[in-house]
Amino acid sequence: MQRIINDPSLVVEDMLKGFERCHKDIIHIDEENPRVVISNFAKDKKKVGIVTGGGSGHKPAFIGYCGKNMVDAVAVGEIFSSPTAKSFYDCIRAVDQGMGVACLYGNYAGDNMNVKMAMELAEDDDIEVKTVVANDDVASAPKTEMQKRRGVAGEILMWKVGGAKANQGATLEEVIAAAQKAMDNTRSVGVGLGPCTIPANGKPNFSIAEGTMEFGIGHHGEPGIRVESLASAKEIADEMTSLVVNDIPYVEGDEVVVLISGLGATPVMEQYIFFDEVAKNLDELGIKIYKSYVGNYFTSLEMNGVTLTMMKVDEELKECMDEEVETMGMTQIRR
Amino acid sequence: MQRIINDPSLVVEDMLKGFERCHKDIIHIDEENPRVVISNFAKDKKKVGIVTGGGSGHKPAFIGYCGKNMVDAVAVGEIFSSPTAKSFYDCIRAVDQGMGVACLYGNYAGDNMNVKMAMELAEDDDIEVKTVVANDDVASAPKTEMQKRRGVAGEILMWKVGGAKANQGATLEEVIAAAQKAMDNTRSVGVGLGPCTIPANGKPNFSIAEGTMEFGIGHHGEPGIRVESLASAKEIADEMTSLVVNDIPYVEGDEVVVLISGLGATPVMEQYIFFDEVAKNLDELGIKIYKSYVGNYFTSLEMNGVTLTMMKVDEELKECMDEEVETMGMTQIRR
Amino acid sequence: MEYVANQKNAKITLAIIEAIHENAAYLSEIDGATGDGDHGVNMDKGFMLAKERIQEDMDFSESLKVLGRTLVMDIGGSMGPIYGTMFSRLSRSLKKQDQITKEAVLEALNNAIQGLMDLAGAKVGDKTLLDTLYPATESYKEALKQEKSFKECLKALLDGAEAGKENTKNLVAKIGRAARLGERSKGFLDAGATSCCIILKTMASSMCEDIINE
Amino acid sequence: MEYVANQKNAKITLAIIEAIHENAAYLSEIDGATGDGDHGVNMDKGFMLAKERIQEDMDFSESLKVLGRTLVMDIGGSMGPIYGTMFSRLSRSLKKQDQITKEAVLEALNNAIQGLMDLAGAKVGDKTLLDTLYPATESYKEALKQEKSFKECLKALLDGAEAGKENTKNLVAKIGRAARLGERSKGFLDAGATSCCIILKTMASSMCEDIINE
Ligand SMILES: Nc1ncnc2c1ncn2[C@@H]1O[C@H](COP(=O)(O)OP(=O)(O)O)[C@@H](O)[C@H]1O
Ligand SMILES: Nc1ncnc2c1ncn2[C@@H]1O[C@H](COP(=O)(O)OP(=O)(O)O)[C@@H](O)[C@H]1O
Ligand SMILES: [Mg+2]
Ligand SMILES: [Mg+2]
Ligand SMILES: [Mg+2]
Ligand SMILES: [Mg+2]
Repeated sequence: MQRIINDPSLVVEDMLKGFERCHKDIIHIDEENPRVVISNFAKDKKKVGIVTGGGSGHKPAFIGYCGKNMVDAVAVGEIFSSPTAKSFYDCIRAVDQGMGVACLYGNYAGDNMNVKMAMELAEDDDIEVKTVVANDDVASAPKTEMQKRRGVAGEILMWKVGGAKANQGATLEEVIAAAQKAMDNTRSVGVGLGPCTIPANGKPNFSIAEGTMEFGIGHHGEPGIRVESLASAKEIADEMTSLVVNDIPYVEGDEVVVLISGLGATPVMEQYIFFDEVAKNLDELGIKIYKSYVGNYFTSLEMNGVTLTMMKVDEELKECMDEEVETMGMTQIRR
Repeated sequence: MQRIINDPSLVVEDMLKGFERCHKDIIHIDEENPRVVISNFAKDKKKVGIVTGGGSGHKPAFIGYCGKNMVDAVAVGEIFSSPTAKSFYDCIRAVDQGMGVACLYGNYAGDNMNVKMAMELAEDDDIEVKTVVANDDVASAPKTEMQKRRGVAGEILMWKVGGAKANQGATLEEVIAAAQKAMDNTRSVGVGLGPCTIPANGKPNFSIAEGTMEFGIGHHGEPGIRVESLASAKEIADEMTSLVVNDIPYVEGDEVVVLISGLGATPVMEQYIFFDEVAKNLDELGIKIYKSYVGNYFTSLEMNGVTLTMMKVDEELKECMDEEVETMGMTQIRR
Repeated sequence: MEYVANQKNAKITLAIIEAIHENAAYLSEIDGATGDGDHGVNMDKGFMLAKERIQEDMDFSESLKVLGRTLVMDIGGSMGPIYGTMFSRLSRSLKKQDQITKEAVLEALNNAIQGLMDLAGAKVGDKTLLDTLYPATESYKEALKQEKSFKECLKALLDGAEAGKENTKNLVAKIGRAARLGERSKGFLDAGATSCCIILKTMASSMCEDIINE
Repeated sequence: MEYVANQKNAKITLAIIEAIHENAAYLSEIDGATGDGDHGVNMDKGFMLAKERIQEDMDFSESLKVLGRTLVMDIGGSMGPIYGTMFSRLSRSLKKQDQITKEAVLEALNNAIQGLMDLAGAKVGDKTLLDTLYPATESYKEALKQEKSFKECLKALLDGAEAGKENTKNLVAKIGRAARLGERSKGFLDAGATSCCIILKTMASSMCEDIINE
């Protein structure tokens, strides 16, 4: 295991120290709970609080989206493991200003359970918490079982929309409605070309044979739809685009935000090659790209592969996507 | 070779298409020379033009720093191979507005030759071109042979300073002086834990045995100072910090900008762990961190490893570092 | 009437904690075969943290509550809420009684099963700790129905747990990390089922030694 | 007087281009042993591009200029400016003459060497194409000093190039990608030295066939 770490069982602790030091102008760590990252902008004005959380190892997600006009507090778990109920609860308490809290997180067993328990605790404090559960990963379950689908990189768009809406002064209901609308219009799929290793574990989480790729892989290495021969960027893009496009489906005349994320070890160069092929497909389908993001936005340690995410946008979602934002993972200047 | 590409000999062409599509609000590709990327902001006002260029495979470098208040035009080479003299020349012509052009590039044989030839061509057009040649890589030659040292991630700080200065309306002499000052105060060193593969080539460029690391490696895999046993993040940080700090040297009371860059396959999580160790060392030395950057700022395809860069800053350099900037690789909102 | 005293009887819980601690490496090893090899580490972390918060003179039900709450609040992952809920449910059922009867134990076990199913969405046969807890409880229930002694009922719990755990070798993982392996998860024990077996067996043995017959 | 006509004699340059094209795979193979295996591809790309721009009835010196300029302007890397400069310098020396004498060739070779050393910073012995060009020129110069015929001088150039190239096997790379290997670069031919050898040998043979004796 060729890694730059200290004690493999303390990677999250050690990472958080460096993260706070580097981004102290954007975020800080809660004084009492070292697994709670809070935006310095969280209480700049009275608004609905935005909370998320999840396992570590997905940098910039989740803490990298904590900051101005996006997520206000993040519960930090171990590598690929849900944060504690207490951390979610502490996040909720930290950002509630009486307008309630939107907890926007991904559909994983652990997160579902821990958020549920955190909400029960918050209820005792009379804090109103509502959730949107990201389930954008088309490959993780058939459309008839949407409630089983996992959340992947589409979560970023959900946070962007929810955060912008909250910043606009919306009520909790409105924030939840917008974030839910974002999610309902978002679909993703991933492809894996190489595994990753949890440091405390020391050996690859799974294996992908040279010359093959796993189509539909999850971002902890959850099984995909099928293992295929490694194809060209064009072929991979064709397959992924058509799976994503046909699920909602997106149709001619639609406008979409496209987000390509590398999973860790895939050079950004390849992501642009891949993006160009996706864009060509969308051109042919008459689907217009409103905005696009290409880069390591939601990774899985050093996994080799990419995810493709699309969100169909209307005026409300466009307005939210255009909002200025300042976080480690995404900084955007309003034009 | 587990890669998401089409024709391996066309990766640069294919990447550029995706890059331009994704960032069309920031940059465009020259109509006549497809290897010239130009900032949409280059001629927003009359100013000194900033040009750079280099081999591909270092994303975000070099084109990722083309945009508002940073680099105005970038000459794009093949993977790890210098751009043509013509591309440098076309960049120079594209951004000259009569105030001259600062060509800020890295010290590599090919780049030196191609820039030299481009300057001769520009001379015929009566365009004044001056250069700063980045040589921040401490490990690449002893201090007595500074002119042999390579440019690595420190180039980013040179561009940031040069770009900010030009935006402030400085003359070519002033821009060059500031960029040179940035470079004179900047030192870097890299460590490699795993190799990378040039797609057209198909096999790793070099090898690093499991359990070892190459201290002082260059970002194309140029030989380092020594091969060592893979150490902890703390030990690696100690060794790298002391090499960098002692070279100028930086001393107690100095303020520095710190830039950590992953080389491609090193998870950002590890970079924060590494950064925290560097910061602890600086705390002990009484060297203050003015600003810090951690992430994949200057990569080498999917190489595993990190670079550490420091720049000592005075008021002028601080002012330049604080300037708003909008590029694919670095977007900063002015506070 | 046969019963186990609730008051000042935290030693049962402490025995469970000790058993998990001793078997931590073994549990990780089992998880290593089909998962990421950290189940022992995860469990040990939570149980050792709870140990510090439990005094021997606490009520048994109170000590279970502290263990459950620690797991829920401080452990995270899936194991935190799952085992946390299991122990919290056991605690809630038992705290009403000063004298814990064999009937009360069944009620507590059923409550725990219900809690797990509500929370985790795991079903019997998915190759999880439920595949220990459920057959163990069934076996206990059967013994109780046959009006066996408290001791014999606890023995039935222990046997049922062991049989359930061993049977996970025949199951295909439907949930959690091991689900990645699909059919290839067959032939291996489930880590959670193994830790659950250790917990139930330790609890059963420890209670056996404590049965009062008045 | 012996000479080679400059006018309408681009066929020498075209022969060089052809030789590089034919040997592209071989050159990449050599580069693969100590570098990144693309030397043949790099060279071929530039030379084939130049081929399109050269007409057979061009002057020899003009065709060299077009080749040199194409390499400089359109190829990049190190090879673009280096071979670009070499051919440009050869061209500049030769364009003065209608009749290229053996003395003029020496002057042109010396000019090329000077251009390369000024530009690239490579020294003799660094294991580069200079380690072909330099000994080849020395060998030519020696033959000329001994007042050998033009043909014999060109034969000396050819032999010197071959010997120089072969000798790169004994050198340690000091520059370029192969420098990474240090001592381990010994035992291998240098790719640039090999391509330079092909170029010089082809030029020599082609000129030999063209010598006019008046
Ligand atoms: N959703 C779930 N519901 C019930 N039990 C589960 C669930 N997911 C996993 N498990 C149990 O958790 C065990 C693994 O626990 P552990 O290794 O601590 O967590 P992780 O899988 O996150 O590394 C599995 O053996 C299985 O028994
Ligand atoms: N700085 C230099 N000066 C002169 N020749 C060089 C220099 N660097 C490399 N070479 C020559 O270039 C050859 C390799 O060329 P090529 O493979 O085309 O380029 P690259 O090394 O960029 O892949 C080497 O064999 C050597 O002869
Ligand atoms: Mg785990
Ligand atoms: Mg596990
Ligand atoms: Mg090359
Ligand atoms: Mg080469």
